[in-house]
Amino acid sequence: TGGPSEGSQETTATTTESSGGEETTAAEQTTEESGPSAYVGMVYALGGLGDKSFNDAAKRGIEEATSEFGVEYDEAQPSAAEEFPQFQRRFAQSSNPDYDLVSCIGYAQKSALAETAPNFPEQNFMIVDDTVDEDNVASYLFREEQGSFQVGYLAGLLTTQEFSAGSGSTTPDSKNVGFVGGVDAPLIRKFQAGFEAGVAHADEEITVDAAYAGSFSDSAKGKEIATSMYDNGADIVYHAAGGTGLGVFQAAKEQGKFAIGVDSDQSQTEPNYSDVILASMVKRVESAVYTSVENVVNDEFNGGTTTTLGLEEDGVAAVYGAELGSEIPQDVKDSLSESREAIIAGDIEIPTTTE
Amino acid sequence: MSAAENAKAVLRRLTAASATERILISFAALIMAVLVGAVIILVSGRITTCQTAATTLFGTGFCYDPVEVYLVLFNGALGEPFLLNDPALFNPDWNPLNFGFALTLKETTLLIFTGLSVAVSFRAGLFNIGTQGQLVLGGLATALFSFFVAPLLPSGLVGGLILIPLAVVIGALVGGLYGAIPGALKAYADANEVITTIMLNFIAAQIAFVLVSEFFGNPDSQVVETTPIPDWATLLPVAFPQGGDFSILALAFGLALVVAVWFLLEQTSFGYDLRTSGEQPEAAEYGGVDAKRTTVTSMFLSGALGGMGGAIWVLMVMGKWQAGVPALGFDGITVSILAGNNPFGVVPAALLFGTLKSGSLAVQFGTGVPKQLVGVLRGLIILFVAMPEFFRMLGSTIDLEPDRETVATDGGRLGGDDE
Amino acid sequence: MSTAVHLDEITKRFPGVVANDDVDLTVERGTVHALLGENGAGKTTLMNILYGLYEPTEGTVHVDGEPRDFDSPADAIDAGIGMIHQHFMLVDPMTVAENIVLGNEPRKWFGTTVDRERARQEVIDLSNRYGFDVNPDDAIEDVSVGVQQRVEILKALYRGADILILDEPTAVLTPQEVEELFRVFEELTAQGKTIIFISHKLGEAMHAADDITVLRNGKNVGTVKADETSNEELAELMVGREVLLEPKAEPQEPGDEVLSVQHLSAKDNRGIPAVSDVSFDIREGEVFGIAGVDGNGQSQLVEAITGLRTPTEGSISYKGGDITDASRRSRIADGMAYIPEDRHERGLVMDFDLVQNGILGSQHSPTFAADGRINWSDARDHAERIIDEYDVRPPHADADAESFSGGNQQKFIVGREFEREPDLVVATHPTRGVDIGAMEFIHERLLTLRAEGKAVLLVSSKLDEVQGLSDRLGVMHDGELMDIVDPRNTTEEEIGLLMAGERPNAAETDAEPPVGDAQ
Amino acid sequence: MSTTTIDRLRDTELSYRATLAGGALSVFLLIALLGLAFPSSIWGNFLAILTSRSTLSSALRLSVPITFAALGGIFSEKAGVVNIGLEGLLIISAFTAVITTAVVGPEMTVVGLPAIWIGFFAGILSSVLFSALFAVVCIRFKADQIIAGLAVWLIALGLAPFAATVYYGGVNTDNLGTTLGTWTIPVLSDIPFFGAFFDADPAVYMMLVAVPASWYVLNRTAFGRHVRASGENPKALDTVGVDVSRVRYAGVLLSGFLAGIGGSALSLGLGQFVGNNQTMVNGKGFIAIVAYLFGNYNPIGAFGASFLFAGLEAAQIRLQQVPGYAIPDSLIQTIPYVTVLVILALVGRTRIPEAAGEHYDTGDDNR
Ligand SMILES: Nc1ncnc2c1ncn2[C@@H]1O[C@H](COP(=O)(O)OP(=O)(O)OP(=O)(O)O)[C@@H](O)[C@H]1O
Ligand SMILES: Nc1ncnc2c1ncn2[C@@H]1O[C@H](COP(=O)(O)OP(=O)(O)OP(=O)(O)O)[C@@H](O)[C@H]1O
Ligand SMILES: [Mg+2]
Ligand SMILES: [Mg+2]
Repeated sequence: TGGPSEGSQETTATTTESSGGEETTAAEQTTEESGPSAYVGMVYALGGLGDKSFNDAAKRGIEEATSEFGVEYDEAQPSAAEEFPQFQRRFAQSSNPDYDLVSCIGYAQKSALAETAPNFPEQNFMIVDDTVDEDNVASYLFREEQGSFQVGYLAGLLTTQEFSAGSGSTTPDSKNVGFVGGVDAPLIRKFQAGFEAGVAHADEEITVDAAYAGSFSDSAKGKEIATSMYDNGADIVYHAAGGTGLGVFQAAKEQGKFAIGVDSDQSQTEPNYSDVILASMVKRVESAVYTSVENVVNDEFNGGTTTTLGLEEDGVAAVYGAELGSEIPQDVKDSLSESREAIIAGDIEIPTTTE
Repeated sequence: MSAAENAKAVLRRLTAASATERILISFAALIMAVLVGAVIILVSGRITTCQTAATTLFGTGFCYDPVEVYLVLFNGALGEPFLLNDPALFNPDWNPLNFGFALTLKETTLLIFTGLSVAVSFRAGLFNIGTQGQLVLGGLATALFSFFVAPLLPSGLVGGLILIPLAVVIGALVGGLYGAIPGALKAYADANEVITTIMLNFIAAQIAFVLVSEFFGNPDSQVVETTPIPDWATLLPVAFPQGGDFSILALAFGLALVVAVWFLLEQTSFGYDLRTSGEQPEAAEYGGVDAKRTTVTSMFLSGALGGMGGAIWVLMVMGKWQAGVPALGFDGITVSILAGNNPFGVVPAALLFGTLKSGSLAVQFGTGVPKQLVGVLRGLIILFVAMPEFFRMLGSTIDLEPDRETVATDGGRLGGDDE
Repeated sequence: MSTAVHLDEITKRFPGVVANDDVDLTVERGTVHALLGENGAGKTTLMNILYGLYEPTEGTVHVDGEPRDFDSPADAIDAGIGMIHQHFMLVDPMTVAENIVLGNEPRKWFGTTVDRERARQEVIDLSNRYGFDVNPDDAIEDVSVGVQQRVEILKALYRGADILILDEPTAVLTPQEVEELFRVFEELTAQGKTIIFISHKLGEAMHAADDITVLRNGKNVGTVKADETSNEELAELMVGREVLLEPKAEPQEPGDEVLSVQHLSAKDNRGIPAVSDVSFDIREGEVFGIAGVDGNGQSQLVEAITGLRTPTEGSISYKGGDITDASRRSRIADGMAYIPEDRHERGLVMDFDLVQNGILGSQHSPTFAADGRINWSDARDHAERIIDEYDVRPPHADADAESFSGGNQQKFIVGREFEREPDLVVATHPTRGVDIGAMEFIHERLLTLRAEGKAVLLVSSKLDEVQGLSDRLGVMHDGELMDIVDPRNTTEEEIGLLMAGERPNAAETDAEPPVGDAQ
Repeated sequence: MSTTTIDRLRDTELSYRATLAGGALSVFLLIALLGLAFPSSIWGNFLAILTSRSTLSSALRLSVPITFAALGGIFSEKAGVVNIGLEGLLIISAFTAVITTAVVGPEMTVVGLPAIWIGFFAGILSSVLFSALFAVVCIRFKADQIIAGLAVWLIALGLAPFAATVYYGGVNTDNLGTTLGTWTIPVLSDIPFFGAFFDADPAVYMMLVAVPASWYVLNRTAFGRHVRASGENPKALDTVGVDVSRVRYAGVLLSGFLAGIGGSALSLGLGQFVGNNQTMVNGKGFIAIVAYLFGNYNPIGAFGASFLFAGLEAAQIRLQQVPGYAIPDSLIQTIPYVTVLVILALVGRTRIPEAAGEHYDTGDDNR
């Protein structure tokens, strides 16, 4: 039952979720008397909304800002790299409304933004996952290797012991875990490197099977890869593959093994799989988005700076699964707390590239 | 035959003339596609949800208004010359050299190259699905060549004048050679070019990816891309706004190529050979055409045009090669089909699809209708273009059929087959 | 005797053409009835109407005295009519038995499955009953035309046909096969079947038919008893004037050697040897004829000579130079004209107009294309000249080749090739499917070229044609040149035997293996 | 022509199959030999991958959509209609299957049928409807089949992500949280290696039934004969009183039906439709065309070819995980395509049905 819902004024102007559908330009169609505190243009990464990790996290950020500061936003989901500059530019040059901030989600927008930003010196931009050296761009980076180390350590500790929870269980005699990457890019290698280091921190003998799907949206491939890893004796697979990762959860569920989510707390964004998601390496893209909007609203836009968010800033973290977290043995959790402190203290060196 | 009969015959031949008919059918196809598209817009306007109805028909509210969608599409592609919700109608700030229009012309320019590439092979009877792969590798060659040679040349206009033409030639050469592979496989191993070109598209994408990610990548980038070419060695926008990625020079070059390809096909012996082997390979061989060589040459030519498309994409749009090359080669197939494989037809066909593509972003922004709508429209246009019979039937019910005179039984027929 | 078929005032109009104009036709049961007429006279159309493929614009079809209204061939089949088309309607990759039962397959297992054993058996029974020699398991593409024709007849009989229509059944057969076919006719009529066959050959009609009906311009111009008429009467009925029936080449002294073929062998498209060790030569002012049943290597021989096929062995020299490996293009440039056997496939580009078709083969010649650019106005003049001189109708150079009738297409090809001012003309089946008027014209032109001192290689399956026009005549069988004879002093029967692979001097041919089922 | 001619023809046909089968077998033997000789080398790994049950079951799973689309393509093209739109049929059925399940509610059952199976049949239905459109356009309106097929592909490629965006706000659908699951046959599934055949997706079983069934229909039933005749010489069929258009419609609809199974199985095996770029179908329809040409229009051959591609893909995924193995993944991903090219270059053309791609007209415009 779609169509227009005239007269039902209880739906606030900025509520974009309604019965089964989303209206992408709701913000534009209803202008409230008071007017919003700011307009934000969101340009998402390839893979689009609905990945239940990266892009959806960014969307959560802007929604939080919306309810907190009364900003309004429009969004664009590019389907190819060539569309990045076009969307960035559309937001930047628009005068109706005049956007106060354009958020560029994902490293793939870097080169486009490096061209767009100098052309619109009056426009504020922010980018997540890479840096653009312009006065009107605020860059946000994450220490993914730190969070990945944590979930790697968790996986390493659990794979060698008898553990079963929800729909999954480990096979303590096989000493391997898996890593599924989206596209083989330096950023994703960073996840892999951190993960491998964390696993090794638990037990040097555990091997990590690693493979790349070549895409952030090929969940069928993700499922095949993860299945092959589980078949090979892995009992926990960590993915840094956006939408591709959904296939990893699927495989885990079918095989009765565990998976570790990424970017968002995926035991919550993917409740169907909360019985196999041990933990997630959250990367608080939402806080990057939220903070940047907050800065704009407060006239404190930090253009030209780079903000790096790690474990210490709570920009990345290993969060336990909503359903399985309580079953993870306390000593394992204690070990993770220790390693977290050690990383923050600089006692553990984590590589950012695989050799 | 009396004079009157003669005149009648000429008229009849004119109405049956394939060029006129083609244009009529293309227009009719466009209109039909727009109508069906409108229905789809209305239906999806009932599925989605919104606060206020965009339009109301038969007492039912719809979230999307098809008329508005098409107006916004067209308006957006031209860079908003009209103020749709304003009685003033014309936008006083409108400048023809604007971003939206640049986007349209950028797409048009690229599609001219790939459309020509496909048209040449189709005219030679070769179903070249491989323009995409030829474009990918041609573009990569251009990007690498420019990057490595640029430091050896004086920067600035002089360097650009030397480097850009050379880079385009390199792109053409690589695209041509890659196109010649399925040509040779067809000629000498009798391998179906539809299969081989599909396979070679996959292979080209992967090889280019590996080359760039393993050897020639930009070390400063997370993305699989080459290091950017210096600005002086790219096709910079002359009058159009920076960032619209459109260079009038590239369009002029494309149009010149249209004339050149037309001349080659229609006016030269080689073109005759090519068309003959396309229409009827047996007859071509009979007429002294070396079918194998013509197959390889035509595929080379087609690949070279595709490669040039890649070169222009690199030099005009990206300034580097980047993984995830847009599907310009596949779009070239639709352009060529709409153009009836005629080089001159490629220009309006490319303009149409260019308009659709650039307008699609405006549609998404202005109306909330997902931009994938344009993909549907494109398919519908091709579908209707494929069935001229449908329009003939429509036409004959409103009696557009020329009345035929009765001739003696051995008088043959006029006006070509009516298939 | 009762009437099997009566066509009553049949008229059939196509857009722009009246193919049949108020035609009456009566065929008695148990007789053989021949339909004669020029190309486009409406014979095929009339029979298609009887077979339910076309609906008559006006008029009624009566079968066994009853008016019938056929909506489709299925209705005609139900009424006991079977038709064997000019172009066989067989599915090449399927077997003989599969083709015969197509559409009426015997079934088993509740109709789900074709009962192949029963189908085979029924086919064997049927062919035994009529004394046909076919192997049910051969694929159609592997058997000779003669066998294919028998399969077509069996197909009709399998469906219970009482009335058989055959469209130009003898066009592709050897004299022996033709005899065999007529023997089958007798067998069939003896069993009460009725036969209607279409022909261009007067002699055949008089020999095999009881009655003969002649169509001209879509009208029935007369039905005569076969034993009460003459060649001359029939020819005049067909054309509406007197015609020269037998071409005659007056003896003439040949000049220098133009073409010499030595020990030539070649394979066909499937890689099977098709020409073996053929040698002959042709001189200026000489017509060298090649007779033989289609498919005995003539096509491959001609293709090797004209540069469309690479010989496996042997050599070809032309005007004193070796051209064995020369390209097709260079041979054309060197004055070799070629009327191909298949005008639809090779001779014309069907979607090109006559202006473009007029320069096929000359597209690189300096006459039409200096510096690689084609001079289209010269090309147009050229096409119009051919149209004019060779009486191509209608005279529209801008019309697509496809829109012309077969005969007019052929005239255009002949014109184009003769106008090359060739030194050698290779003409294969130059009059196939062409009506008597056009045939006469083409023969005349060939003889004019000969008189001008050109060399002519003439390949035809029409014996009277090659016999009448040639100065010397080679007969081919199974890829071999059986013999070269003097056509003026050799009888049709002797040539027929050579065509069938039998050398008059048996002692020499003992080594030859039996010919298998080619005949 | 003599009987030896026939033998030679059979020989060429045989040699085609023999080359394919022999080639595949000798490559396998070579790997086995090298693998056994140097078990710790890459060849050893390779052999282990090829002989693992995991690879086999993965290959079976991956071959499902390709095989079904290829079977569909065979019926259509054998009947004389070249269906280059298989890719589009896969896309539309994959999408419809998921969205229908979602609308019904993944946990619901309707008259005893779980929602996912309703989605499965809805997917098939959508593909059949699309192919009906294609059939009408090609048969009734005499459209150029290649162009119409491209149009079907383009329309589906636009429509599925479009509808997903309208409904979900993004080109991907939400995850259903449920899949077709696996059917395990007790005892048999415990057999080493080959047990993979008895512990598989329902769609794998369907495929194992559909392949021989298709072969049977084509070669042993009257309908199959009519299909073949309609593609080789429609006039021959018409003149014996069989309606060519009916046969062609049937062939095309059947291709829609089969491709629909493939598409539904693809998306429901995952519980989601992915609409990015080329969508989750990502060229499988085109690979299917290659597969049936490769298999020479024989359903079993087409399955063999699909299985080969799927097997190479499955092996590729596993090869990536072999540590210390330097060849880039993207290069490994080209293996299936390069293989096809090489084999095509060696064995050349397959015989396309004579009348495929041509319209059939009874010749009389009065009817
Ligand atoms: N389907 C058709 N549509 C239009 N005109 C046709 C059609 N079939 C035949 N004709 C025309 O009808 C006339 C009679 O053709 P038909 O094929 O019956 O001649 P025919 O006597 O069999 O000639 P031939 O000896 O060449 O076989 C010709 O002028 C032909 O152009
Ligand atoms: N659809 C049609 N409309 C009009 N005329 C047609 C049609 N189909 C065939 N004809 C005409 O019917 C005649 C016979 O056609 P057919 O295809 O049998 O040619 P052919 O057998 O090569 O010619 P010929 O019988 O002269 O050797 C030709 O004159 C052709 O122009
Ligand atoms: Mg006829
Ligand atoms: Mg004829």
